[in-house]
Amino acid sequence: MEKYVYIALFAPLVSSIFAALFGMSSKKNFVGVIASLLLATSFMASATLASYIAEGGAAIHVTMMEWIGAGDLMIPFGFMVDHVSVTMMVVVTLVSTVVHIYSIGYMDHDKSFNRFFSYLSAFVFSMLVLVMSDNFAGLFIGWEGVGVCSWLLIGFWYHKEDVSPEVNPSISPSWAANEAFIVNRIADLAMLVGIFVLYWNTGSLQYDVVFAELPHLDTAILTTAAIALFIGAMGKSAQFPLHTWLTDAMEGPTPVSALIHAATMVTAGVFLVIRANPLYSMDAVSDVSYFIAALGTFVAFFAASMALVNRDLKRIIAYSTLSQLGYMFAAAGLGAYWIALFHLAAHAFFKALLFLGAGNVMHAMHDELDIFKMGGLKQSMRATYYYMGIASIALAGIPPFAGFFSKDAIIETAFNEGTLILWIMLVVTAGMTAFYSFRQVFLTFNGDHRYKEFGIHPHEMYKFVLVAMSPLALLAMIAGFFQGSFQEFITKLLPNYEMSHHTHELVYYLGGLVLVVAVSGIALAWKKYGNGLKRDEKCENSFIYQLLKNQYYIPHFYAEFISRPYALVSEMMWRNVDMKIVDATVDAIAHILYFSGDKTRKMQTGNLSHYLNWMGVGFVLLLIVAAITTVIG
Amino acid sequence: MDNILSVLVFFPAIAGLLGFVVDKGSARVYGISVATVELLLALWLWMSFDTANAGMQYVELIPLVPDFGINYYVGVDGISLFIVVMTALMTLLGMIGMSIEKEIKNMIISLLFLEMTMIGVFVALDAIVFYLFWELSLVPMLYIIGAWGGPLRIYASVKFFLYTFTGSLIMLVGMLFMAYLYNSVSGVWSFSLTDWYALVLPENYQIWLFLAFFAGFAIKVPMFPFHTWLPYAHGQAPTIGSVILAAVLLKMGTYGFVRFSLPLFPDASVMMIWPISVLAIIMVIYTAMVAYAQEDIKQVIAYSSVSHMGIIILGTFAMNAEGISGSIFLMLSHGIVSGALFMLVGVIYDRRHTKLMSEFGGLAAVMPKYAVIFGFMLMASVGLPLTIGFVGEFLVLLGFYEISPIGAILGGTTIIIGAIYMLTVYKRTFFGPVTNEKNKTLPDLNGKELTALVPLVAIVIWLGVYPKPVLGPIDTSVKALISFMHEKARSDIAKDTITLSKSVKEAK
Amino acid sequence: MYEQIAFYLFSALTVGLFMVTVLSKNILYSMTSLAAGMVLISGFFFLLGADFLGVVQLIVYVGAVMALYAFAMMFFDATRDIKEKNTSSALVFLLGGMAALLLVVVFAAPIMGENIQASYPVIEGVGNAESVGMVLFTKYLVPFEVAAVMLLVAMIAGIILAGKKMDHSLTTVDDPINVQEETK
Amino acid sequence: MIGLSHYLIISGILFAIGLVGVLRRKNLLMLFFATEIMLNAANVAFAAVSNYYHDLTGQMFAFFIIAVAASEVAVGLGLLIVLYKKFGTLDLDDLASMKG
Repeated sequence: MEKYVYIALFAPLVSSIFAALFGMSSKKNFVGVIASLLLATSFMASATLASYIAEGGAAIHVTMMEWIGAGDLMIPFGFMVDHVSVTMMVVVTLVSTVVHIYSIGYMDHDKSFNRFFSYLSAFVFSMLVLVMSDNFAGLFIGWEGVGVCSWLLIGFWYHKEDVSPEVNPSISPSWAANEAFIVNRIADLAMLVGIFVLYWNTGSLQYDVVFAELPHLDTAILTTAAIALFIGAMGKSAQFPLHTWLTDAMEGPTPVSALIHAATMVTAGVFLVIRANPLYSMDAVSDVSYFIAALGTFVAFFAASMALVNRDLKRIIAYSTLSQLGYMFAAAGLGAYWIALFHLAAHAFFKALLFLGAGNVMHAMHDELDIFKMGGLKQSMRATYYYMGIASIALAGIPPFAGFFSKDAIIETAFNEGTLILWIMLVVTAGMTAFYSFRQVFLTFNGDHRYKEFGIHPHEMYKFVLVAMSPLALLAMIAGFFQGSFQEFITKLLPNYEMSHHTHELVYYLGGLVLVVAVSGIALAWKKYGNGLKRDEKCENSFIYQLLKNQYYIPHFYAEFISRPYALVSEMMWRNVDMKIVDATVDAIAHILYFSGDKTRKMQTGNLSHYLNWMGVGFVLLLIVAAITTVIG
Repeated sequence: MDNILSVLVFFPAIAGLLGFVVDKGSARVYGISVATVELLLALWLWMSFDTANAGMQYVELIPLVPDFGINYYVGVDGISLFIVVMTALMTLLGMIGMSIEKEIKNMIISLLFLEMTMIGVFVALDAIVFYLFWELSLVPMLYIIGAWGGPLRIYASVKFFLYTFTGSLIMLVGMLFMAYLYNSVSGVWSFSLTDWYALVLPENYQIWLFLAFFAGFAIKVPMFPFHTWLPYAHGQAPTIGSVILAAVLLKMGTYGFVRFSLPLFPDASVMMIWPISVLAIIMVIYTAMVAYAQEDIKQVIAYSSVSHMGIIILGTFAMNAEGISGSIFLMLSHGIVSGALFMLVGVIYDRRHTKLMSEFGGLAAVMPKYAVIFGFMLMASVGLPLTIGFVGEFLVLLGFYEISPIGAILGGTTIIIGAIYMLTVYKRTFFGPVTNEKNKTLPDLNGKELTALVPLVAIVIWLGVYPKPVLGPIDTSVKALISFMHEKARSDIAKDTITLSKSVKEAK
Repeated sequence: MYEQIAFYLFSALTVGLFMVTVLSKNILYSMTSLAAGMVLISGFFFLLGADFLGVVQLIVYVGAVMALYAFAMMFFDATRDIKEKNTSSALVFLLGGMAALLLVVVFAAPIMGENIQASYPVIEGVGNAESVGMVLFTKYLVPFEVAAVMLLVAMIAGIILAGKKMDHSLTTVDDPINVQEETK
Repeated sequence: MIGLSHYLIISGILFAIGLVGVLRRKNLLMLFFATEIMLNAANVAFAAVSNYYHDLTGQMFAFFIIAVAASEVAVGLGLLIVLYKKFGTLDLDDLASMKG
């Protein structure tokens, strides 16, 4: 089985290097094809491993070689395939294979076609390292690796100019890329701290050693580690207050948004919490776990609220991603790790599908993203319409599609734990989710053909692209039915989470309630937008609408109170402190010497008599010293 | 080849002397061949180095002034071995990538002499020999900055010389006092480091001597607030000067801390952890912010050097094997990465004769190879895992966490603010549309530049993925150093801080 | 009693004579008083039991050195009064006075090393000239020889500088080679 | 009773007189005279110390000082003659040529 581990892991790397060889030459179709084939190979290997594990095979550990060894620290390149990582592997490789094939079509006209595949495959490799590593350092390699690939891919169209935030909230792809990288780095620091805490208290970074040591540790240490690791997770999973980069990351090509900023990378935070479940499920850190759940719920609601009014197709989906990540954290924080993982997988499928659909729309609309300028696209783009419809139904949580099962389980969990406030918020958010998903679908595909005034002639995507998307659509529809078997599979490793008897009795009422809320959300969306866009000036000018539209003024706040002061302080540090204080002090010392020399130069009159006079002065001074010492001594 | 070290030290100097008779046109080829031979010798040294042995190897001892115990005494251990190899490597690559045409012969000769002094510093085991090479290294660098530099070159070179010279004079006083103390205890004069190591000093003497050595090392490193000579020196130096300065000369300071301050004054080092780490943290954060404010790409990299040197200092004073090994590894990685970055800046300077970021923009489209290599070095500079920059930074912060979690977090902000200024430079230089007409026709890297840069990229990745061949010997020597310091420390607090092996604390 | 009278007499006279030397405008007066002062200084030496030194003082200083000065003066216009701009004499006398005062303070202070060991003690019962000779030609032989060489060098230097081509100044000629040829 | 201090003090006073001469006079010849006075003052001190500590070293020093003084006069006067021939004066105010 080990060879499958290596195949699954290194096929994307080979793909990346292969594509990189052609990185600077013009578009070559075979690069995309070979990359996709290699990714498919990786998926096959992952699937093989998954079936092996599902059949009861033992978790596979491989250690390639030593990486860092210093002092007592020993970090190997070790990989582990167990129930959790194999699930992630399958999800990641599946979605990325689809995205690779999709990109052959989507990036068709881009002159940096080969480069794109190189980055994309490198991302998949990093992501696999992240999920397969058997130690925290390896996780961190993947963690940073996906960060860099994300930076490269968000900034893929680096040649675009910076514009003011009023024109484009992301300013420019390169700006958004830097923002994403830097914000992630803030969280990464916390993650490093978490790693340090664990190392100095357990003596290792291997998961098994660390987790075995946990029960012997202080509450304070556990809490520190849990908080630090969670802050790390917050950055990657774009949780409040480190969330702004995710929507700006939509500047990247749409396949990137589908793969990185919906299906895989942003779920790394959730994965980390699930991976570290022995830590987070301890009683000592129950407060931290509850905080995770509360923050997740808040983000779910908060992001959904911003999605309600946004006009940008991709940003709406990005907010919904954020919101769904909140759901996952809520589940993980409440201890329902397997439900979080299940929602992660299901979400990956339908959200990737949604993004790829959005990519088709963008392709058709010549990169226009404003849904107010679309409408009635279903005639020209029937397949895409169906795909996005399926994905939206799944997202809204309408049975029997995947989202219903996974999301409903989370909401039930919140009820089961007796955290009523969280439960209410999650239910309300479910309604909002349904509303904004269908608002977007209706505005895009139904109603009047608003795009005509911009002279756009939409056309459907290539056939092979649409075919490639079908597995995702299928999974978005049916994944929910595997809930039971998935639970059985995954709880061999993760702690099981069962609803209490009381909840079990109420399950139909609870599910029904959520369903009613979701359906009414859809109905509201239909009523408002089903027959084309009717703009409501009064509503759009209201404070709430403006607040949501401006993302609660948080990017503005960051720009004004963090970025600008940082730049100003840096400037001041340089011009005033470094030049005028530190360096000036050094120069002042030199100047004192110089000036004293310059002044005393006048003593050199050339007249021996004057020199003798000075000598006399010196002689007397020395005598004074001598006299003082003799008298005192 | 028992006297390989003497060959390593004096071969470049002798070759440099012979260089005076070499024809001007072939001076460059001559220099490159000498540097290649030197590198091969250094690699041979590495290959035949006994990695399991933590002590000094290839020791040579020739009495110079026997009455005062001054000997020509050299040797290498795991700590100095790789710095020697890196010195040879960077000199060679710097020469290959060099674009200077003016007075090329003199430049080559200066570089070869500089190489002698640099290698001499790292292999010297006698304080006087160390001091000699230490000071001699200033002279060729003074010439390089003063003769081939920018418009302010005289000011910059004089400042560089006088500033570092002042510090090293104080260090010399410390050395003489140390020898005096040794004489008063043992009755014989000796400047040999290995003799000094055996001398256990009272703590008040340790503090004063530590401060005297600190003056020399801190200015060389350069530590905040003694750093202001560096931006001038880098700003005015020709590319090759900056490369050598950043890659090797700065390392002499941090190497001095490891070779002298820690083992000679373990108690004082432990006592000084706080003041020094505060300075180092200020240095990390402050200079990173200053770097962000710069308009000149080279100045950004110069300030970033200072910031990274702060991390190295933190690691040195972490007093555990992880931290010190990390800091030595970081010395190597910083040497490679900052050297490469300075070479890269030199590339566009050669083409446009300006280093201002505002003059550039969108270079990624015009010079893709250049952008890729710059990108690699940028990522190594911000400490991305699987590049050379991460290993050292990670170990240093990990090690320092044991001394002070808060300090490690503050020092760790380097991964954030380092990313901020580096990415800003990259964005402003390489991204966006090509706005300046003059940039539209810039040629991409030529063969000469690629020859110099590609090996560095390879090393950056190789040592990032598999640092063991380097980290292993370093770690062996560092562990020996730590246990030596632990034995030697007098006070309990120092013994407690200098930890042999206690990664696993008692389970509470 | 004798000694006291002699000491105070010599002191008063030397101080007076040297004052004349220093303050006089006429070189001739200066030199004469200097020579007289030197003689009295040798008186101090005799008082202090350093007979040999006193004799040397008389021979070398009063005899040789003063004769040399006398000869040298013949080159200069010695009979005329010297015109000097003696500015800031207040400073000069302040410095001189302070120096004297401080020297007195320093010397009047109790000498620290009361238990100084004499390295070449005066041998009782042996004459001063004999003991000086013994020390000079044993312990100080090398310095003595060096001093002799020094005197020789000084003599040659004096001859070269002042003698021979008295009508050519060696420092003003542009071409020393021609001067050499001329001297041949 | 005349003690060591008496001699030292008179030597100090004589030295100061010599110093005044050195500081005050501008004529080089006078400077030479003043220097001789200072040398003699030192000799007196040496002889006195030698006498009071019963140690011949002081006399030796005085002896060598006399030797040095003799050489100095020989060379110095030669230089003075050269100088006088060149500039026609021995006044320091007229000889200042090394103004910095």
